[in-house]
Amino acid sequence: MLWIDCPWCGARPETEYRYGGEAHIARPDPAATDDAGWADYLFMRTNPKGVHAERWMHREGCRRWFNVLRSTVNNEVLAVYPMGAPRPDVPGGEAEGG
Amino acid sequence: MAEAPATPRSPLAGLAGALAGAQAGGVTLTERPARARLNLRLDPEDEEALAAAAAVLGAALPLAPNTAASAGDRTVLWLGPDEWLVTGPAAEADMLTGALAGRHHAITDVSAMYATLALSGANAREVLMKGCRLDLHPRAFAAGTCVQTALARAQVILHRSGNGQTYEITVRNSFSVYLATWLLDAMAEYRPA
Amino acid sequence: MTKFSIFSLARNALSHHERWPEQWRSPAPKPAYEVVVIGAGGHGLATAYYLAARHGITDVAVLEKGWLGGGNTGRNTTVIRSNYLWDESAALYEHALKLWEGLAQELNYNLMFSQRGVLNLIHNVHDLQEATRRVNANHLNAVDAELLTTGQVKAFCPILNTAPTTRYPILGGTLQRRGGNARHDAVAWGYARAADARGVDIIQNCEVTGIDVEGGRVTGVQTTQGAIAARKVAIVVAGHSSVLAAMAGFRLPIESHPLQALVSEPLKPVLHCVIMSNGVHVYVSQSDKGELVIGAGLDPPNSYSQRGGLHTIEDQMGALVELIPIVSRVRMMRSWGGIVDVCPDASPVIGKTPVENLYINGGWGTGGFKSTPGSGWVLAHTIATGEPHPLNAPFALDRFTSGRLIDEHGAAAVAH
Amino acid sequence: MNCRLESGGRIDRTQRLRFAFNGRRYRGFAGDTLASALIANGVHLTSRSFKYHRPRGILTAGAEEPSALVQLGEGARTEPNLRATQVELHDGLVAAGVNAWPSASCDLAAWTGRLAPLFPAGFYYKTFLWPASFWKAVYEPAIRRMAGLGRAPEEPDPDIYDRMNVHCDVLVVGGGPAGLGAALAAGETGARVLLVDEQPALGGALQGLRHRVDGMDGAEWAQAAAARLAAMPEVQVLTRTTLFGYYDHNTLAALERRTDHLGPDAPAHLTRQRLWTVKARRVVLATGAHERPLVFADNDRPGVMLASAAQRYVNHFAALPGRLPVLFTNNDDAYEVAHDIVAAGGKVLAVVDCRPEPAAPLAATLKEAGVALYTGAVIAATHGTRRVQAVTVAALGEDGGLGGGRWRIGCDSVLVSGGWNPAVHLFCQSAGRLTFEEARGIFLPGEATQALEVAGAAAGSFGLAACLADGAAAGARAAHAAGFGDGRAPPAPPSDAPEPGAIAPFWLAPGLKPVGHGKAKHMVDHQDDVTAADIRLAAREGFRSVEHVKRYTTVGMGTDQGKTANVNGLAILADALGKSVPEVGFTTYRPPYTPVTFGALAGRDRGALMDPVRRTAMHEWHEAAGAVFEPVGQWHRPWWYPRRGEDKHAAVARECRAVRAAVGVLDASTLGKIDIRGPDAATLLDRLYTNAFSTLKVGRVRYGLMCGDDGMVFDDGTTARLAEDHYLMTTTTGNAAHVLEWLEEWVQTEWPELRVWCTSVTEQWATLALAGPKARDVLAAVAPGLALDADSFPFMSVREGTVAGVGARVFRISFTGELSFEINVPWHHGRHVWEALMEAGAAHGITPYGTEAMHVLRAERGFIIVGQETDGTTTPQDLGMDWIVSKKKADFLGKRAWIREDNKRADRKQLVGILTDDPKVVLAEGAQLVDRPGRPPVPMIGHVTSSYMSPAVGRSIALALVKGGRARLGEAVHANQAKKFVRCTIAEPVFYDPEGGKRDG
Ligand SMILES: Cc1cc2nc3c(=O)[nH]c(=O)nc-3n(C[C@H](O)[C@H](O)[C@H](O)COP(=O)(O)OP(=O)(O)OC[C@H]3O[C@@H](n4cnc5c(N)ncnc54)[C@H](O)[C@@H]3O)c2cc1C
Ligand SMILES: NC(=O)c1ccc[n+]([C@@H]2O[C@H](COP(=O)([O-])OP(=O)(O)OC[C@H]3O[C@@H](n4cnc5c(N)ncnc54)[C@H](O)[C@@H]3O)[C@@H](O)[C@H]2O)c1
Ligand SMILES: Cc1cc2nc3c(=O)[nH]c(=O)nc-3n(C[C@H](O)[C@H](O)[C@H](O)COP(=O)(O)O)c2cc1C
Ligand SMILES: [Zn+2]
Repeated sequence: MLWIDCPWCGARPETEYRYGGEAHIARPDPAATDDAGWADYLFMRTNPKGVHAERWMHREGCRRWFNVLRSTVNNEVLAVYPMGAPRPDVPGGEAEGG
Repeated sequence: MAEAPATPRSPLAGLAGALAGAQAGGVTLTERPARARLNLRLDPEDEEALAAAAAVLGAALPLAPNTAASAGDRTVLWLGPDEWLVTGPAAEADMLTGALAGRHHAITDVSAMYATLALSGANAREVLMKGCRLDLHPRAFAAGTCVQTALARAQVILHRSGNGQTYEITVRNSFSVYLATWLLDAMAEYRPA
Repeated sequence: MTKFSIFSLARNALSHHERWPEQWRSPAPKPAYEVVVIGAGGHGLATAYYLAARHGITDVAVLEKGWLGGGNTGRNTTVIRSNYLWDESAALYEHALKLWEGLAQELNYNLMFSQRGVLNLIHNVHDLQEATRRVNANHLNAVDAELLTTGQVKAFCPILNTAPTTRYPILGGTLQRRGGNARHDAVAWGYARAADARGVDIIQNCEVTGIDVEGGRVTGVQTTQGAIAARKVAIVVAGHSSVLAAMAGFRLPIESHPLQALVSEPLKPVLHCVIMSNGVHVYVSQSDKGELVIGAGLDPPNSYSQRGGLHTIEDQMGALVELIPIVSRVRMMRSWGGIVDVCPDASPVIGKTPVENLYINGGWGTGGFKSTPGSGWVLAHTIATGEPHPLNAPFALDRFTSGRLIDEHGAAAVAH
Repeated sequence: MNCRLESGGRIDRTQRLRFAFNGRRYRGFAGDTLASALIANGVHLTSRSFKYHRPRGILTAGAEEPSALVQLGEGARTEPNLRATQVELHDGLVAAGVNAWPSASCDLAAWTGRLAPLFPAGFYYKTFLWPASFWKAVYEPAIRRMAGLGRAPEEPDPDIYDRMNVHCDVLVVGGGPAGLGAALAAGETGARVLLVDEQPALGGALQGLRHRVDGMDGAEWAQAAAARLAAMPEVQVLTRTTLFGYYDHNTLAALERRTDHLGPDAPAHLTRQRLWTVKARRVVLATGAHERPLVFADNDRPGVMLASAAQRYVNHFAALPGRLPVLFTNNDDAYEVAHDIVAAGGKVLAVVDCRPEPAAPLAATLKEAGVALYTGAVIAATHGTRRVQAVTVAALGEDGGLGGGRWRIGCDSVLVSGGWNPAVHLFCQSAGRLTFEEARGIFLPGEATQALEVAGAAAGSFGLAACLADGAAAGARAAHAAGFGDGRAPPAPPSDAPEPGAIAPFWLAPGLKPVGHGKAKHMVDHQDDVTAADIRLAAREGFRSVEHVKRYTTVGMGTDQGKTANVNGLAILADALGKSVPEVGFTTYRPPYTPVTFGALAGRDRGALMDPVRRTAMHEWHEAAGAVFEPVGQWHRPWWYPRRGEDKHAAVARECRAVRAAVGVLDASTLGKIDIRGPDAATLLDRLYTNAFSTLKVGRVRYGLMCGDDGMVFDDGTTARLAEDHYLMTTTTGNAAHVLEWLEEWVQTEWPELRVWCTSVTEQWATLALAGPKARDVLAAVAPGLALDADSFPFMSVREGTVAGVGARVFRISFTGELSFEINVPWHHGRHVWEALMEAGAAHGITPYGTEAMHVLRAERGFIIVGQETDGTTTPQDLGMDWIVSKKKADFLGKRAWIREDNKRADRKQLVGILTDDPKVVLAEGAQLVDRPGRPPVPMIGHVTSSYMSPAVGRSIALALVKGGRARLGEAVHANQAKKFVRCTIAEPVFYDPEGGKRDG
């Protein structure tokens, strides 16, 4: 069971959240995006083995979305930061592949 | 032509008998009567809106997460950074709407959306621990704490109210029979044979 | 390859089993191969085997970062069936199922392939509509399938609780009698032995750390045992697909998740088929050794940790004891996790990549064990001829660009 | 044979208990385990091993027991595979050894053992291949008959289980000297401490030892410590509780056995077992160490037992494991066992020590007491069948083989000690890394990756004084790290135990014949019958990874997970491969530490509580009216309301006719309702729906389709504009939560600039759909204040008013094609308004109708149901709903995807109607459509999504998705269902009132 700090409500168990997948995937301008670009946005994911920037939503609580940096190797949470904020630099944040 | 009934029908009406039998032993369970309720949304940075709301409610909106404020028979529960649940006298909606006119806000009447159960007694915390993953120890969950969380398989608002002897569990109507049944089941071991 | 049989067992018993040869060699890598297959799971090994056995390409190395068969092949719940919804999937999985039916003899390795029947339970009207649709499609695709009533379900598997009073009553089921289980480890070992016998080098403890690409064409790989040149390279690494793709400079429509499974203590046989319920999220069978082998849905967050949370197991056991109340006092003996590579349409990716001569086979998610022979077969064809086999052509990467997805969520649902 | 000592031990001799084992009656005392009681009765043969059905006895005294497995109890409460060493005795207990028929002493399947030469590790992969057809018919059934150990019950479990979630500052696992020290030290700081131990009493190894702590008997000291802990308000102690899983983020899980030890006296209101999930700031693992057996020829006969287990049986249970034991060891500490036996009045025939010159301080004392000492020697053979009767002791030669001497010693038990394995299971589960210590041949906890400490024997401190000190230090450190105390360890109590003595790791004793030759078995895994020869065979066959060897031989894969077998096994493997032990490494440790009951994992989520049943405000009315309920997600919705003698078909037909002819009422409360407010509400809706909502006038309602950005339809519903900045959206029942999340996700993550709030009001409003030509009359009767004529209240508009005295919102929308009002009233009044409508409509024959009739009615009009006409691969265009796709809006979710290649295909599946040639035939939903019947494979062109007998049309109707279907109206196709073909014609998907004239009444 992962325990993740909701920026508002504090530490809550994984079961209270909805996992929202990779963070920082902006929706491209549809008019200026070709099919490959659209496929990229819809489906292609970095899926790194290492630090992953991802989104979570506190579904059972305050219902806020926020971002998390988490190691997909050992599930350690390295940072929690608001939607829209840039990905923080954390030590050991190198991902294998990606 | 049909008149409106004097009292609203509780979604737990069918469990009245079972609840009546849950008034003794290490833990008791009671349904709270329905009250008027509002879901209030406003921007927590909007000082004027906060002040206007506080003026109507007689209490400042709690800004600290997981807390509640009360004034008289009115309570305001923090639900999110821009969301509160106000329980109090009816007709408040109009006053609030008036006070907040011109400010970005939303007031939604949710008076009929929930049932509230009160769990008290020496073993109340233990009963909750069977279904709630949060730390309910008084050091972490002082009197006055109010959280939205999961209890068993229902989403609830859990408020350690008053002097801390009672946990008020507010649950959406459709889940209320399930949750009350679950609680009665979890309480069984503390009830007199 | 020494032939395995009761006679060879008896003969070797006389020499105290001290003369058995290695089932496969542990060679040092050569500097170059015609084909390098990355990943010695069932799929990679089957690919190498069919390259050698069907296409005469024996200058093949299978590179494995750990021990062969130690990925998902060694940790899956071994459900085999072919009753998929869409034509493309049914064709691929049915091809695999046909291969399973003769595989033990072909490999001279007892894979304990057991066609005991796979029963998918129906719990609501929506399930029933889906099931009917799938069963009828299976018939027309010449895949065996039956739609059972609740009574027929009970007769086929008496330990199921079919009472109408349960929280999610069983309204019926679909049955594929040709479906079943196989002994997962044996599949890897059988393919490894047969591929090795045909000259394939299986190199364990050899992690690929880089993929060499020149002018858009693959030229070899970097490994923990040094550089290895290759004319063609195939990525067959299941949960690690994205990591390898990144080495070659592209991304995939794949995310890696923990998928857990568990076994009970060994019991005298009580369950004689495979039970799957997408409605309440659990599936179970009993191994030939006696453990109940139980699986469920995946843990949502991406992870390569090969572990998940107990809450997932708690939910799945709640569902299981509802379905089969007599196992309530049975005990969980071991639980574990794998890393499954999930595609958005719950169908795999098999074919070419943006890099020339670099092929990929991945994205099988929670259900690729059953396809092991078929998947190896079509990938070997693709590598040998440079063009996809008709069976895997629809599973190309470009379907994500064109939009022609093969959405098997209904058929794949929970897992397996 | 009575092997109970006259005095001593900690059993309660005042309470005699009767029990039955393998069909015979015995007596024991309160405080006994089943194993200790059997030993006291001289019973060693308990059960049979897995593969060769060899006789098996009691090897250990604890959780690590591999072989004394029993089927406990009978009937619905029987339980398979329990370790006799952990079963607490209660009066009337009944048990039998597993895997034996008819009995453990005379087991018919023992022939498998005689054929053992044919059954080496992995033999089944090499045979049963020919003839192929025999596998299914003969071989597999035969193999399956041999499978398994115990039996599952045949009846449902009468007991109940539950779950408890607890948080603490310091979790201490293990209540031995180290764990007690840790809990006391941490508890004194005021930290919240949880101490768990799997045994009935605290004290751990102290219970088996005679050492004194703080001037008291060790076990007494442990009781005193327990009393001190009990007095600390923030300390909780759970005995009979096994910490079985160490998961991520310091989340752990434990199983408490609450009533098992009470037997039939267990109070019915208590749950049998409880699953604890613990979230701990810091963890102290003080799980002790397991003694490891020595591997020698036929070391698995009943009567062979771990030395420390024997010591515990003597000291704690006052039961002698044998009258004539021989001790076999590679270390000094085991001499203490012989000493304790002698001190208790027992006898020890000999000590066999594989080391040339043991320096055990007790050696001399033992010699004086008449114990023969064989040094530089091993046990080379054991003799006897159902119990050891003799051993052959042989001198070790220079080369590691046998040297000159041979001594046959008649004996009835063999006590073995091969050193100690720290219990690192939980540490490894936590993802900590192990290191290997050559000198003692042990794996030790190395670097931790979670917030934990390891103390005592688990950390390799085998001396009592060190354990006490270690524990206190770890407890203080852990508390400090959690924010309590200064981190300094309180002084540890003094003890009289000697420092641990010397040990020489020793992995495999040579036998009289080379390992694997002859009949003798060097057993490594006592449960699964894995021998040293098997491990060597695996290595020889190319299985070099320890993980391969595990899977090929099944070493460590039994119910004990190799607690006594694994380290010996991998050392033997290392030797076979010419590698060092750490080079070979160990297999992955996984939860659970010991097996966990399924029922306990399921907890309270059983039966009706397995998942909530969601109920509407009118649920009880529906129940009283005899409704049959349809499960839709978690909701239970009235499906139809059968009257006496009616079947489903008749009831649904009647309900449909009532709506078409007069008036019906449906409980539609389960539809999702979302209140959307703010100046940008219109913008948000324009982006989410395929059509425009900014152009919707206040007071009006519009139907919308919602697509993902992949262009596929995922929800639909009507949305009303209640004010300029206020909309009320409805969603499908199943998607209500999902759609709210969808809105919130876009607002919070992609378009945070939008000023809009979305609030679920699904359960604020009960929704009653009143439909039929008489709907207006009925509503008028209860809502006199509302102007209901078509001009004042046009189709697709909303009004506020009073219905049956209750403030309501009324929507004029129609899912049936009839004149229809959807009345929203506060949930609390839903039942009242429903009854008022029933009363007001009685004159018109108002009929409650369920979801099935609703489905028929909407299908007659060709209205889709998302999830039925769509399957995640369907676009609005496929549904023939291009009319609802805005051509003006620059962008909205889904739009971009439709210009992809696949969406231009002419053969996309499109929604059409299907009419069977025979109007009485109702197709199955899910029937497949083909152009021409034939023998499979037959290409499919589509499938039936909805299909009903339509009372209004007077025939069967169906909707289907058909490749290029819109262009094929009127063409013949064939539906395949249950392997038959039914001829049909493709038609328009609207079967009734195509002009829509009826919606105004
Ligand atoms: C718990 C669980 C239950 C499942 N149940 C079923 C089921 O019932 N039925 C079913 O059909 N499917 C099931 N599956 C899915 C199935 O196991 C997989 O789809 C299938 O085994 C994949 O086989 P593979 O050969 O592609 O992958 P794997 O067996 O995972 O092999 C990939 C190999 O690649 C290696 N590798 C990775 N990176 C590198 C590198 N850089 N260099 C070298 N080697 C590398 C890995 O070590 C691994 O050995 C289940 C999966 C899990 C986890
Ligand atoms: N060479 C030797 O003679 C030798 C070797 C090892 C240990 N010892 C002695 O053993 C004692 C070791 O003390 P200690 O405190 O480290 O260990 P311990 O063995 O005394 O206590 C460990 C306790 O933890 C319990 N436990 C283990 N795993 C558990 C789990 N997963 N869940 C719940 N409970 C669990 C055990 O049942 C036991 O009660 C000392 O007295 C030491 O001298 C002696
Ligand atoms: C079908 C199947 C049956 C298994 N049966 C057993 C078993 O009887 N005993 C056991 O200890 N493990 C069993 N396992 C689990 C393995 O021990 C192991 O946990 C799994 O292969 C994953 O590897 P890992 O735990 O080493 O990561 C089984 C695994 C599978 C896939
Ligand atoms: Zn929150």
